[in-house]
Amino acid sequence: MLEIILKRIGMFILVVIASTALVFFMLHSLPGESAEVMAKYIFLGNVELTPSNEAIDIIKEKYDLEKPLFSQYVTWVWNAIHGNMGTSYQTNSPVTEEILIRLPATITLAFVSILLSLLIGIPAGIIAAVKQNSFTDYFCSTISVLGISIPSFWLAILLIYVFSYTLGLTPTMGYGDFKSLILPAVSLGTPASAVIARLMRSSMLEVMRQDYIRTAIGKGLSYRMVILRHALKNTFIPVITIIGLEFGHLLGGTVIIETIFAWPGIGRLLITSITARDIPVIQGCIVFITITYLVINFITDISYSYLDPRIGRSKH
Amino acid sequence: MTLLSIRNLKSYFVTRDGVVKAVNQVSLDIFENETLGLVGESGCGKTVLALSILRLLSENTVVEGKISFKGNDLLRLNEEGMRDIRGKEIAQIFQNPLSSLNPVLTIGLQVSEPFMLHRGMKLSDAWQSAISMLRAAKIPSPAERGKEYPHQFSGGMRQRAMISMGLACNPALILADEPTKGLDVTIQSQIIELMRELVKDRKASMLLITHDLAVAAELCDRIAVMYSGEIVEVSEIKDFLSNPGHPYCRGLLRSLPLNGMEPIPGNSPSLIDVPEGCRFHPRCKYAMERCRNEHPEMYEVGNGRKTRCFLYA
Amino acid sequence: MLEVRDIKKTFSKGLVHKKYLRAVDGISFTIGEKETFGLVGESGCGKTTVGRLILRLMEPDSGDVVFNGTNITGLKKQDLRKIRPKMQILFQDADSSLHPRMRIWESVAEPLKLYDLVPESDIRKKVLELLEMVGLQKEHLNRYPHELSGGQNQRVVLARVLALRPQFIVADEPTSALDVSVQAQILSLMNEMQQKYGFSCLFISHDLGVIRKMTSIMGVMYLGKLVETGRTEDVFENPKHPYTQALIASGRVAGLDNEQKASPIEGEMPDPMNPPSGCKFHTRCPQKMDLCEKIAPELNNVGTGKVACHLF
Amino acid sequence: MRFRDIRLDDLLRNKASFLGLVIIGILAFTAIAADFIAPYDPNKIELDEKLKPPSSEHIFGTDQLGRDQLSRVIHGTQTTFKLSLIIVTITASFGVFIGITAGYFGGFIDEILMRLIDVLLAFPSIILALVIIGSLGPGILNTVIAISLVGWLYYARVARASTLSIKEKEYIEGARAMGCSEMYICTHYILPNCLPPIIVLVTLNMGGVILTIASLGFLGLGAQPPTPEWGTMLNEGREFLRDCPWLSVVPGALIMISVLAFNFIGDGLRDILDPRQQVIK
Amino acid sequence: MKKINFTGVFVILILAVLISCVAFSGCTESPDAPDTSENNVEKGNSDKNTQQELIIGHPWNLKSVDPGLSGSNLNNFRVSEGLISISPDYKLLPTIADSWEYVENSTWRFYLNKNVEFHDGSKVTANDVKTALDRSMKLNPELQGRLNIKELKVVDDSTVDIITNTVDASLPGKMAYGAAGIYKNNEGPEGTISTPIGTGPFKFVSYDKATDTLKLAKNENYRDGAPKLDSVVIIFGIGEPNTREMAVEKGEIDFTTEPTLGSTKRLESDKNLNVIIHPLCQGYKLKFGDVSKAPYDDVRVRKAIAYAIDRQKIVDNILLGRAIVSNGIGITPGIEWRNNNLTGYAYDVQKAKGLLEEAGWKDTDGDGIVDKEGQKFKITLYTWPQRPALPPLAQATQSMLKDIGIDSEVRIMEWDAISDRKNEWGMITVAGGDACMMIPDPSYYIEGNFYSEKNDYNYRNPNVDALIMKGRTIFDKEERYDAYREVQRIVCDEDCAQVHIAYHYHMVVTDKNVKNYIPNPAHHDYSINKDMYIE
Repeated sequence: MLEIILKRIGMFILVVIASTALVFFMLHSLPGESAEVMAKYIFLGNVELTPSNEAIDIIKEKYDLEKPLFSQYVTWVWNAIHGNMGTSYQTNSPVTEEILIRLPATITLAFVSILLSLLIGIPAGIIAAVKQNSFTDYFCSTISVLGISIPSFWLAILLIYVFSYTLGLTPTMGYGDFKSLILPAVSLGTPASAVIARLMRSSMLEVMRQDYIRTAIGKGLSYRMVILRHALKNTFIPVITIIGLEFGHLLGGTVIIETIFAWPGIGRLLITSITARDIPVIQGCIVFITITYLVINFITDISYSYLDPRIGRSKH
Repeated sequence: MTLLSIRNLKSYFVTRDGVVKAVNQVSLDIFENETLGLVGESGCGKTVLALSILRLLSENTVVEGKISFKGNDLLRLNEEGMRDIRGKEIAQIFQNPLSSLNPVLTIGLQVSEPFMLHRGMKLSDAWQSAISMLRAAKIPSPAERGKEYPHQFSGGMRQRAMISMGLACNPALILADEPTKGLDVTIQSQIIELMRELVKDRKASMLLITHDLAVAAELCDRIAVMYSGEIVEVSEIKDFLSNPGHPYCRGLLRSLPLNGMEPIPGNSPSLIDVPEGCRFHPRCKYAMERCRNEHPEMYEVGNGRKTRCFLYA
Repeated sequence: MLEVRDIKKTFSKGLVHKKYLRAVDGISFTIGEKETFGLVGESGCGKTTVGRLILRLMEPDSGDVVFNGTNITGLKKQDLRKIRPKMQILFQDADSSLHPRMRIWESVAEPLKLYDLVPESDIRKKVLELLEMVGLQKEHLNRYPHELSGGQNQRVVLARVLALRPQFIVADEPTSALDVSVQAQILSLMNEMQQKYGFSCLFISHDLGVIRKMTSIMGVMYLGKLVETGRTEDVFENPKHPYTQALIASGRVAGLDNEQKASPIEGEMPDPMNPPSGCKFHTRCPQKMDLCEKIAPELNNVGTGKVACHLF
Repeated sequence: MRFRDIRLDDLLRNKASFLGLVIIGILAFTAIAADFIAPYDPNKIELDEKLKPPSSEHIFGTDQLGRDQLSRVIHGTQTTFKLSLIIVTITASFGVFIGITAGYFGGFIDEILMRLIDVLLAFPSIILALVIIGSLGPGILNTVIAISLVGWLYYARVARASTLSIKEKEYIEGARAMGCSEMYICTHYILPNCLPPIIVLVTLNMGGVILTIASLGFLGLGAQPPTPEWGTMLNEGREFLRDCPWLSVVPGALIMISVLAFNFIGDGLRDILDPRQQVIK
Repeated sequence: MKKINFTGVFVILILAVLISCVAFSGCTESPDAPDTSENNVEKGNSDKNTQQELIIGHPWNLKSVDPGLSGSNLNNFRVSEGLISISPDYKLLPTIADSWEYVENSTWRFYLNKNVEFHDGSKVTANDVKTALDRSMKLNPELQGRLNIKELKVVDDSTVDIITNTVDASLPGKMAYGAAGIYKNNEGPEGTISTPIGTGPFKFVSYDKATDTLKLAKNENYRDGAPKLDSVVIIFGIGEPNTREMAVEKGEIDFTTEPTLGSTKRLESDKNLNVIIHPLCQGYKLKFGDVSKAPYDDVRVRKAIAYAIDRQKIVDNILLGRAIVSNGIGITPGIEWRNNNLTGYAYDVQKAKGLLEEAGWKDTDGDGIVDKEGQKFKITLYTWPQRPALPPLAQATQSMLKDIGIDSEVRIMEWDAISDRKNEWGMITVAGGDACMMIPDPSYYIEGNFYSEKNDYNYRNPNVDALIMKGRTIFDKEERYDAYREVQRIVCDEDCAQVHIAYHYHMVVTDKNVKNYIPNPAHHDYSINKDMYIE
């Protein structure tokens, strides 16, 4: 277990360094002078105006923008190691606070979406596999291919149109109660549940043609017991990785979905920060996403060693 | 006493290349307290025959005929009745124990399952029985090893576990499908020894499927030879070894390295496109005109021996 | 013709906690002109690795392989390439020994093209000639390997190998995946070809019957070491090493005499990652002595052959 | 597993992939012949004709600048197909090259490359694409760059995995024993044999790429107006979602249908390569 | 095969999802998050509706409640006020200051209204004014430049002197700037203000950063009488116009602005809504990249482009009733200092072609594109995506320029990326949101767009510069305005420095029960007022 943790932490540091460096240098290569853009957002609140030179100079001085990029980045890393992620250019408050304040919204959305996708995807995949080539199978499979083919933003728009606008069942936007969570979670969870259902089905079919399933039937187990006791655990092994990956995709999806539903989470923060070039916040969001990745991977690894006794003893 | 009697069994399945007639009009008896060897080259339909008995074939396989076991026709039994027979009355020992054991369950649990199912034991009791079963299969320190997973076992140990799982409920009939395949010679002889001990001691019958005549010679009382989906010869093992009847059996024995390694010309026909007449005639040096057109029956040769060849007609 | 001197190969596994596996632990033997040397042993004893090391498909850690007076262990890539066609290999699984997307004639033509052995226009003719020689017909030319049976594929591989006119062939369990009747076909074909082309051969197998039939001298391997070598008939008639005895005892089954024999040796091969001290066979040896646990025996001349056992 | 070849008739036999092939066939034809079959110039602005609902004159109606929606959709097919083909070609060839190199030669470079790929795959690709486009500016070329920068990872992974398994095959050793150079083995032995899973991935990836192009277009970061592109059209039509739903429904449905078709084909191909046997019951 | 009741399992699982969703959303619901659904219930049930609460959906983010950083927002939502404010008819309104006068030496003197109180009950003193403005200018150096203030001096408790850097006739107008609000300096230890205290009719109650929601309550003690609304909730950051629009239609919010372009008619016909469309001091225009270089150094080319634009068609079909045709430069009709006698450029393709030909641009190779000295007239139209009308506007411009033989390509990119491309040959920016009145004074717009030192497209005209200097330094209003009107004539009719297309009309959608909203064109983009109420 210790080895897994160390490996994960190593991975985490690598991801953080790679992605923040990438973002840092890319954002600084944006057209237009960073200081000018920042001055617009900080002092003018309107991109279409031009800030004065004094304002730009003040920004440059305040945020050390005259220094070489590399040393700026090193400074950022140094501060981040000491728990100081910097302050947001836009709001002047600490990045950590900016992110923590929006964390519950995103976590709620992501958690409910993944839960939804698991609770729909897993049974749907199992049923489709168990009743292979039946109507149920075709139905589930078709729905899940549809699910991965539908653009989530389009789905979101259609859902709002149908459920909020036409039927008036759910609010069109906002954050707070359960009702407002439904549509964003469904738009975000649909592709994920489709992916999980498909993988679950093929994994189940794969498992069901293994020799040990024949052994189990040969022992006299009922079909249901074969599935529950012998097949399910094996089926989950390949699905676990996908669930981890899907969570990452889901976080990416929040960017669009949060904007459409005016959901006050990290995704929306990231989008506004990218346009405002609020680099400390962008970096913070990326560190946050990486931490989430770390946690998810850790959970994945633990589930692996729980499900598959072969892992942990031997490599791969 | 006949324990299991197979009459006119046919197992066909459809693939994208055509209909595979894996088992064609096979009739076979297994007597109580005997080991019957079923030998033949790979792809001749031996495994399908065994799977047909326990109805373990996939749904797209057509199985026809009659398999009576203790008065029941297994092919007409309902699913529940079948479950009572599987593992309790008729057990299987498969080849390739690594893939035949569930990788995520402990050996002990997998061996306990038949006890829980057919003896109605609780897990703790079943576990104890499983451990003693493993001990009987000569697995060292079975109490500890029972908690291990298949990948922690060596090939020979896995096969021992498979055997103890198969024999758990003292079945009347064991279907052993190539139990020594893929094992080293020294381990092979250990396993053969073990099976002889366990099976004979329990007075169970066994259908031993193998492509290795030596293994059959070692374990069997009688032998049935399959060629291209058909039984071509059934005989006592001693008679068979000393004086095989069917030209194919003669060729088979002669092609053994120590018997001169004299090859049978040609290849086994595919099960999709079987030759007219006697299926062996294209490779047979005794082939007559009749063999090309007519399909031979099983002819009694004497001493309980039957051969599917016009030479004995 | 071919001399193998004390070759060793160790595999390592794992990055942090390195584990070492001594697959081949100092093996020496020689093979004469047109001679077939049999190498027998259980799976995991390193016999396949020996074959690969001789052909330098793997780089040995130490030791030499001298082929026709050239020490090929130190050869550079270009020089090795000149020797390559002279030394060829037959694999256990014929189906996967052929490029699955190449038609049969392409596979056989490949070595001819690679070394420009035959003018471009004659290639097809030459291919057909080779295929007919190994018992295949014109109709097989345009097939793919998966459309042929295992025996037929092994014939194709043989044709492909023979196209290069090798002087030495490593046959790595060439028939263990085949049925007995087909095995007999392939083995007699090999004998026939050896007569015709006069190559020498390292024949690797776990099947004692085949070894006895195919080889004139043989070696028995156990956990990376040779425990006994000698003329094949002598070894079979009078096995000296307890392991050889056990092997032959188990293998006598193949002699089809249906009489009860002494019970087989106990135990299994130890984990090669963690081999026993001293004589590696001592864990299973019915004639084990205290000495065996401490000191590994050397391969000494005993009678006509050599044995590595403290009993001698 | 025995080697299996992808055969067209197998694909046609599968109902779903047959449907997929038909759809892609129609769309590909539309893309190629866009200039001939589009009834109007897709960029011809007729402000007086704006926002006309579907009629016999304009089957899918007109957009806010009075352009014929059908013609735009037809030309959008061309844009989308062209872009995704370019992206897939770039990513597949680069990814396969990297994957085979890493897999075949192994060692330190392999380790580094695979860790790098793990790292990049860990990160939500749409966010990376956003940051990349954010810094390069929106546009078709930058869409291609942003998607390609992330897209090759999957190919490299799959190619490496198949290379690793192919590398163990005896015919590779046979080729080496025969004296084939490493380069020859990579191009003549490894490459053709790791193609089947790559082909499946290409088909499935086509769908994914179409979706990403559309997402970027929807965010206003992809192809820029007046270029007809489905995602961009959807973005433009969003302003008129409820009054002129055909502006968002038609491109959205087309995105879905084409992704669906590619998925159908991909699934069919995968089934052929790895035919699922019937479950034992 | 034995049938398994998977359907049952499925139903149970779905139930489990729902239950856990409810449970989870329950735990994350923060106590002070606005409960929109509850509000719906209240509004649906009018008997219960004793509380007057207005819920506003706002497109942008608030970012901060520190009045030093987001003064305009607090000003628009009437929490803070400036010394002066702007009336809906563009007049300066005495607010915290009763009156003001120019003293001498760049010094303006402001006399404060003695009745103005902060929300905490304390009187506003000259010291408070100085502190607040000094703090705002320190936090936002841009503001200092914009206000042109050198120093503030407290004369007595209710008199403040403001000394400008240069003689500045426009300073009173600048004091109406949203960021120049007056507030109580109750800085926390970190130098930020978390509970702003202003003087306006609404008091700050709370700001929930997580949901970007600001809550205000009425100021019972407001000097002109308490507002009718009890509370105002502003939900910031609803960037999607569709979302805002549907939210107001479904009654989730009472008030929002700028719904989608296509929605005007439908919203107007919705009986549950009030739609108010009013002019805003903003407009759409084409801006040449560099008028000192070819091809735009020739005024005939600039005029040709101006004639080529069919403004009426654009207003009718693209801006969809949210604009009116511009016949001059960007100063919105109705503003005092506007020159109402400009000739402008009526749509005339023939004239445009003629002008191009005069300038030497002819189609010599018959491909429909004019050329001169071997160079084709091929340009790029840049615009940005944030304003939904701009991309179609650019495309329409493209098609209209095509009619006079100018080939153009539309590129949509971030504003900053566009400003990097100023030097590109023949670039034109299709601009929107061009504000003519951030402060109620002509100097803001005229100087920024046409003064040599300040404009960014190399427009140089000494006469214009002289007139602008005149406007800065004389204090007679009519005389000033005349100078600025002359500038307008020169830049529009003579020089055609920019091509103005249309004036922007702003749209506010409210629930039909929201009454008394008075649009204020000078505000960006709207402001609430104290007399609003819910019926």
